Amino acid sequence: MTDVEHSKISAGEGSPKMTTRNVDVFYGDKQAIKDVSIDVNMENVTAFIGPSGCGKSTFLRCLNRMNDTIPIARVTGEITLDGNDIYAANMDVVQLRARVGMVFQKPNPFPKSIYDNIAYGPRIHGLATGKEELDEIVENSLQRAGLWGEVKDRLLDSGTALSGGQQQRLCIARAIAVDPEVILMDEPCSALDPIATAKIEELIHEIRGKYAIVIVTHNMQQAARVSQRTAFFHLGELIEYGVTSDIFTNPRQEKTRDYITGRYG
Amino acid sequence: MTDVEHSKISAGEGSPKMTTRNVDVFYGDKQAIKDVSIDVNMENVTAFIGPSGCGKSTFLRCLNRMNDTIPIARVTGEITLDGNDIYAANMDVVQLRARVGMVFQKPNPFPKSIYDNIAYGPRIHGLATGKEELDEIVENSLQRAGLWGEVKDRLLDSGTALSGGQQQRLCIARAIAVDPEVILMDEPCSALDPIATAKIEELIHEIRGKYAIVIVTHNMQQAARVSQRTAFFHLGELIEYGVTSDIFTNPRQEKTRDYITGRYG
Amino acid sequence: MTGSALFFLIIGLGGIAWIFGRAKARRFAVVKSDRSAIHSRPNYHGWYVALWAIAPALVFLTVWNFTSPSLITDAALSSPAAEQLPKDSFARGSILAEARAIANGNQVKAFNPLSQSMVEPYRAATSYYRTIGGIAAALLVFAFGVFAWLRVKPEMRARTKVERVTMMVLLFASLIAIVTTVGIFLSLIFESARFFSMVSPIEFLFGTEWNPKAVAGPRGQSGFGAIPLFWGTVFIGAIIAMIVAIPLGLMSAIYLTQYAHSSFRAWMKPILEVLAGVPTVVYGYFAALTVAPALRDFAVSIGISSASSESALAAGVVMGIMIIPFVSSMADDSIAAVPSAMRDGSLAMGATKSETIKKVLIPAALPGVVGGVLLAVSRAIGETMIVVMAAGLAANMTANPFQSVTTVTTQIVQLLTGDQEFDSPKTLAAFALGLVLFIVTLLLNLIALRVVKKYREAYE
Amino acid sequence: ACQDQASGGQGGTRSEIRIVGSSTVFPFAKAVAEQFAGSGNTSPILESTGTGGGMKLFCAGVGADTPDIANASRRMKASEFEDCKKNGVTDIVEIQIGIDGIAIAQANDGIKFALTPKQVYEAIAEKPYGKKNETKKWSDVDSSLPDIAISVYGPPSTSGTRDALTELIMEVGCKTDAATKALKDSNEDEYKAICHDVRADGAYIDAGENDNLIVQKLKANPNSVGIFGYSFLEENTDSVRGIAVSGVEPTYDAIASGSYPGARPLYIYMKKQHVGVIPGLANYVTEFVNAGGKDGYLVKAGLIASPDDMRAKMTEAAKSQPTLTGSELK
Amino acid sequence: MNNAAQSPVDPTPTNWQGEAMQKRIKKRYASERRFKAIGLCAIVLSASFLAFLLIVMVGNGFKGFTQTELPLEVDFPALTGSAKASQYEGANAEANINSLGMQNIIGAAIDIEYGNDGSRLFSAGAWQIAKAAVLENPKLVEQKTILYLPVESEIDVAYKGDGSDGAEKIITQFGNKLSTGFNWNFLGNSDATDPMQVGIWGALKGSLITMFITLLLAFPVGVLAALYLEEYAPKNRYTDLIEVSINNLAAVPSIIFGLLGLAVFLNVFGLPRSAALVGGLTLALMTMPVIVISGRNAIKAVPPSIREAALGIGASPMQVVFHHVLPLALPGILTGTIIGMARALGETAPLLMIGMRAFIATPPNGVTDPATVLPVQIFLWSDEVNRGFVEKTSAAIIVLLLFLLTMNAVAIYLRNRFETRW
Ligand SMILES: Nc1ncnc2c1ncn2[C@@H]1O[C@H](COP(=O)(O)OP(=O)(O)OP(=O)(O)O)[C@@H](O)[C@H]1O
Ligand SMILES: Nc1ncnc2c1ncn2[C@@H]1O[C@H](COP(=O)(O)OP(=O)(O)OP(=O)(O)O)[C@@H](O)[C@H]1O
Ligand SMILES: [Mg+2]
Ligand SMILES: [Mg+2]
Ligand SMILES: O=P([O-])([O-])[O-]
Repeated sequence: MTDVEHSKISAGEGSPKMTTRNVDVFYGDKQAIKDVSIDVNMENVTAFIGPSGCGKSTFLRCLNRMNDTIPIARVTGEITLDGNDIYAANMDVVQLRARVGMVFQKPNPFPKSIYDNIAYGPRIHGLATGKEELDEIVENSLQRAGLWGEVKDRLLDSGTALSGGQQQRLCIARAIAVDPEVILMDEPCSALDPIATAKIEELIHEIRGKYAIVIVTHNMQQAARVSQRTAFFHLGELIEYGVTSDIFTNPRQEKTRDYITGRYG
Repeated sequence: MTDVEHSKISAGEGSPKMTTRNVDVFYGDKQAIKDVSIDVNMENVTAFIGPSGCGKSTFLRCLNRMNDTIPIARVTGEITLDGNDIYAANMDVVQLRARVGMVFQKPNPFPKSIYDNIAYGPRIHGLATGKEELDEIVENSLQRAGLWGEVKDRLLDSGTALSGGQQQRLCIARAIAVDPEVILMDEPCSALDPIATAKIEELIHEIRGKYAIVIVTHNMQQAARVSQRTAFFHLGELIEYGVTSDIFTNPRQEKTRDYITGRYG
Repeated sequence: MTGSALFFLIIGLGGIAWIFGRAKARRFAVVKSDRSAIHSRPNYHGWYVALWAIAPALVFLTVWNFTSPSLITDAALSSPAAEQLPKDSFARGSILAEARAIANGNQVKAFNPLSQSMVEPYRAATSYYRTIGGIAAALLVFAFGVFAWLRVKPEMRARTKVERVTMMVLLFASLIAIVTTVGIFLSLIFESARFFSMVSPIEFLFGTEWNPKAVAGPRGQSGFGAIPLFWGTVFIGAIIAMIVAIPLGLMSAIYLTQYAHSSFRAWMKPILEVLAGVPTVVYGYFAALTVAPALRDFAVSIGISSASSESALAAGVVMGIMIIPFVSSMADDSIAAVPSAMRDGSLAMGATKSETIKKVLIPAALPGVVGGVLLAVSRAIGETMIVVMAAGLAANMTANPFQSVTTVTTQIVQLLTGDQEFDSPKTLAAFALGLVLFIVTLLLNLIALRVVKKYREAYE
Repeated sequence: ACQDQASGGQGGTRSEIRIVGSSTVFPFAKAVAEQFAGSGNTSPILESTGTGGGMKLFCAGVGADTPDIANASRRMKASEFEDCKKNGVTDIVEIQIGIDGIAIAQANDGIKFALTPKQVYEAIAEKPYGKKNETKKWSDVDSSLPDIAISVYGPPSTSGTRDALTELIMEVGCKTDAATKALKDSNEDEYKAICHDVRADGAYIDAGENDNLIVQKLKANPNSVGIFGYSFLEENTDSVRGIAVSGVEPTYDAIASGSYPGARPLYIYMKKQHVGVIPGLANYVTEFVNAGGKDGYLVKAGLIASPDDMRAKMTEAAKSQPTLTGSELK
Repeated sequence: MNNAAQSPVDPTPTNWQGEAMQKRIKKRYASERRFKAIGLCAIVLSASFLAFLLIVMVGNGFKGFTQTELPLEVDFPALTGSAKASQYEGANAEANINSLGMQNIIGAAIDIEYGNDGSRLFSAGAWQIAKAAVLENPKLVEQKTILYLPVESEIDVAYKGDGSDGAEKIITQFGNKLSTGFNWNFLGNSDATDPMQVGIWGALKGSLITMFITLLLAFPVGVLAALYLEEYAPKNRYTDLIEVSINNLAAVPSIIFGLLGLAVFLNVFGLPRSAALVGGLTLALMTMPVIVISGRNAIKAVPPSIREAALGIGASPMQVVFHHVLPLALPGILTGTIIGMARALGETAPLLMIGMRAFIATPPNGVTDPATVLPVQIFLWSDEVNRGFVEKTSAAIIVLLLFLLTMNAVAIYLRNRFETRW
């Protein structure tokens, strides 16, 4: 590993919550991610940016093994959570996904009541021992997602009846409810209007103290606003990874600069 | 009609091949084109530009009555070809479309052989009296579309087996084969890569002497490169119509300027 | 000239008309190379002339086919040979028919000697009228053909006209569906109305005693209470069959779509589809020959002595098997229609596959599945052969699956095979049952289609 | 000439014989038809519609679209003859082809028992002696009978076998009650309702015009009892056996001698107006009569040959084709 | 709200490694495996039903294609009074043979070889085999020949391994003489009373004629209607009505079509009972909506860009349809047609309603001849009591299934072969 490359891996201080080393991802014969190594730290928001199709989502989904659901996807390299290889044979995917939560591009609440949406995770993982405890978890999660005030009187309405931005916050609340350690967000605002986007960004800002957050975004302003660290991908390769302000003001790589200044993409 | 408006109709000299006066188009209750009057001249390439959804395609499809195929579409106003109202009761649509050919955004060759693709139009219109004559038309059209060299040895291969750029040129050749007077192109390059795009632009350049060509494009550079006249649409209205170089260097309307300089769209 | 020969003559002449029309159009097509001057391709002019030439002649042919035989018969009867014919109308008719058959060359030898004497008059009359018919048809073709040919002009819109005729043919074809529906409805309504004029609808729909009698005697009509039939139909088709088909079909669909390896799926799906392709008479035979005795023996061995060989269970189980692929393909579609984001969302929460399926996919797909099940029920209650062969004839009202019940379709078959008297309520009862069946399946379908459609829209 | 158009001048003729009627006669007719077709004739078309249904079709008129022959497991009724006459079927030839007994039978592996007409009547009548039928098991009818549910598969009301059942068995049982018997003169309708109506609560199952089906059902349900023509019993001795009625087993000799209570003659009715029009019609009838002889193949198939004098008469009738006058029917 | 005191979750982060949690996860995985196993069971169960059904049918039916035979020496010259072979050639052969009285000849030959009781051994129609043999080779009548004739049905069943005591006895008596031969009768004959004489040819021919009529009517009408509805029909109340009618017709129970056929074709139009014509008409009405629906789907699958392309160079809407849309949709339409026809071929109930269940001993020769079809024949035989019919029924089922599976296979092949995604 060259010096430059090494510098990419870990951007700034903080204990690495997740590490990836030399990760390659193939869809069938096609390589979508090439030799990516990155560290994700606690209490930090890491942003993945890059042109469409560069592999941001693919890489993000490696972190909680959601790629397992795509039969042709194949992941090599090493990815650890708290030092344990998440692709190891003895790693339990169900637990892993509870610990590494995920929020998707399009809000995808279950067609159930708001309450049941939030309670879904705690129920399947048995995180609450009784009705009260569950109620508490639900209220707590909704509160943290900043949705409590808006929905507390209609917890039994269907989650799909909410507005897009509310749905996305519901999905975040749902992810929070299982008490994860890492939260992955794949373009969480791209389906939302600016006001809803602002709310989500604010939310990310508020909760980041407790989790390691990774967010994929197309919107460079958003990356600059919410993240402390930014990784720039291009054609499946990690071009640059570093403290967000450095990347945006003083990128080391020409490609990064071109992208950030809108030369292409 | 005010002076400014009048100036819009006919951009520059040349005999008007097609004229449109006060054309409105409705989709059901929704008005997609508002009071547009334009002249299209022979031996000219006219470009329609404007933000997405502004009605460029809608207006283009009025010119050969392709809008007839949409049940809810309704066209009012006057459109003439060589002085004859094409919406008149005695106008035969089939003949009109033979005279006003069309090339679509997505290349759409028939799933037949290359030869049959080209020969289809001449056959249904009875343009050839024998096999030789038909062969000649096919070769001629392919040659004009700059495709002959590439396909002359595989005329019996399926048209769908060609590359995207070749397919689009095939479609242009197919349109040429019925010996039209006007050729309408709706974003003919938007599905193509830059090299194929360059070929098509070159082709337009070569054939324009024989036809009146109208091209819709999103790409302002393309409009600037291939057209002699440019019409700028916005929200269904014709904002400005004039000689291309004027429009791009010295637009009269503020909206046009904003659009051209990338202020919006 | 026989009817078919005449038909081919007309078609042949039509072909010639086509050539002439086309040739004329071609001439000016070549002369006037200016495209806007000639409206249609020569081919269309050909078709135009040919249609004009053929259509009136074909109408004539149809009429002639109905009228000419009687003209021929009249002519033959006026011959002297006809005087020896017996007066008895059937014998007479039969001799004439035979003579006609021999004259037309459809029969070689006369069974009745008298026929032979009539052959000659017949032959003469036939050839006379055939000649007339042939000439008339040819004249018609010629007259209309020439008329149309004269109208072939460069500006004539032959294509438009020909296409209008084609369009009418297409429209006519699609109207047949309506005609059939109306036909079904009217024939059911008509015969049912006759039935209900003899038997009160209240008694029919709510009576519990089914023992249809043929004669409308002075003792009044009893025994037309169809409730036991409705119960049997529901018991077999909507209860037992569904108890078999829903779990098996649903679980098969789930396994195939969510778990199975693609190659396993590629093999298994067609195999399941074969279950749907096996004719119902085969299922019926299988039920009656194999399943029913086995179930009866089983029931007797566990001490249900009243078990009948034509148990509701046998028919229901086999019907359920038949319905499995139906349910599974409907479930398959519904589950596939659930956006994958739903599945991903659940998996990303750390749910296992089965938890995702049970708690997210199935609830989300439920309307679709329910719609599919309704369609399956409508199929099951309309199914005939399995119940005819394996369900009973006794109109019992029992919930014991080992006893025999009878169904609507079984009784329809029972009432309409063998003797049919269309003035007896017994025969007409079949139509009343058919009407009920028609309405119920129609409603089920309408509801199911609506449910499924709504559901599809919810995720679009 | 008009009349020729209307009555088949165009409808024409047909070359095959059409036969409808009794399901009891059906297998014999089938055998004869097969034989008939095997010796170079066109194969007749047979449909088993039950005697009553067959008569309806037969009497619908003269012509190619009506049957030539109606099989019957009872004699034609006067009312049916009138119906025929009304529709122009005036010349009907009656042929008795043999004798049949209505057999009451059960599966070989069922509990064996014997019955009397009275017991049968009480078990299957709708209102035995005017009271609602409450019996559920044979033992309810008579304690000497086995303790099994009453489940009787029998012919439907259009069938000749059913007529024989009501006349030869049920009515006999019904008349054992003096009060009911007296009713015959005072209130015939009521009498008929009491003596002829069969219960509809599921104990008596109308099995349609298909005696094979009844045999199959008996095989499958050893506790059921079936009622059908003797020939079906004879043909299926490996699976079903007859139940003695009034102590007489349904056997060939018992039925032929008349000692079995359920014996009745079988007939075929031919339209004389179709003879000479439909090829081979007379030959078919002759074949039928011959086949019903003591050593004919129909006897092997379970038919009971008529007494010799009757057979001689029928051989003659097949030749001379005397027509019914109607006075001999009732 | 971040007050830790009020949140039970916050203070103690979930202990994923804890024993309770591990146990819970084990349980969840067990339930996962159970669920998957249940799914697999459902499939295996469904498939094994099919396998079981096929095995039962083939196991029973396969015997139906064979028959048990006994040799019979026939001394034709002696029994016929030296008939001449030349009489049985040419045009009058059939009539002359009938006058020969083959039944009596064979009867006599049986009496000679097997005693007076011998005729019990042979199928009643055995003489027909002899007749056919002579028709084929008239020389036989001038010589002494050994014919292999089918035995009586009970003996046949017993010889195949499922007989009554009486028949078993005969088998032990003649065991060494009995042999098994292919039952050509079964493929060439029609219905009969004797299971040894029955054949499926009559029913098969009836099926073929009926299907031909069905196809002739349903296919063009279905395709044209599909074209109209998909390509031309304006969206209005009337076309909605057509659409609803078609969808509902496709779901109407088949027996209702039988009622329609009975009420309309037989009672109103007075078409002949039991005829293939009426059967074909009835099934055509039933099949047409299937063809319309699959046809519409196939037509819908043709991408609009093809239509636009053709319209764009001046093809008329009619030309667009007949030059482009129809050819491209044809494989899909054919697939749907075959599936619809397969359904019609297996259909029984509506045909019972229109009298196609008569006993018909000769194959139909035209559309108005009385006929029966394979599934109805199966139904009729299944009602027969004689045990010899069990194997015949199953054998007929095998033939029917062979036809249906072939049709389905062709449909699947077509679907895969021409499945084009644009
Ligand atoms: N399921 C899949 N099967 C095959 N190839 C895939 C699949 N998903 C993604 N790819 C390919 O992998 C590459 C990376 O895709 P990915 O979705 O990760 O890009 P991305 O950076 O997230 O793009 P976007 O910004 O559009 O979401 C792309 O070329 C894409 O076509
Ligand atoms: N078939 C249709 N039915 C109803 N509305 C339509 C239809 N086609 C287009 N429209 C509407 O008409 C307006 C103009 O559409 P049009 O396709 O002409 O725009 P455009 O300028 O070509 O856009 P683009 O650059 O995206 O092709 C849009 O608002 C569009 O939504
Ligand atoms: Mg457009
Ligand atoms: Mg059916
Ligand atoms: O069919 P039957 O003989 O009982 O009339």
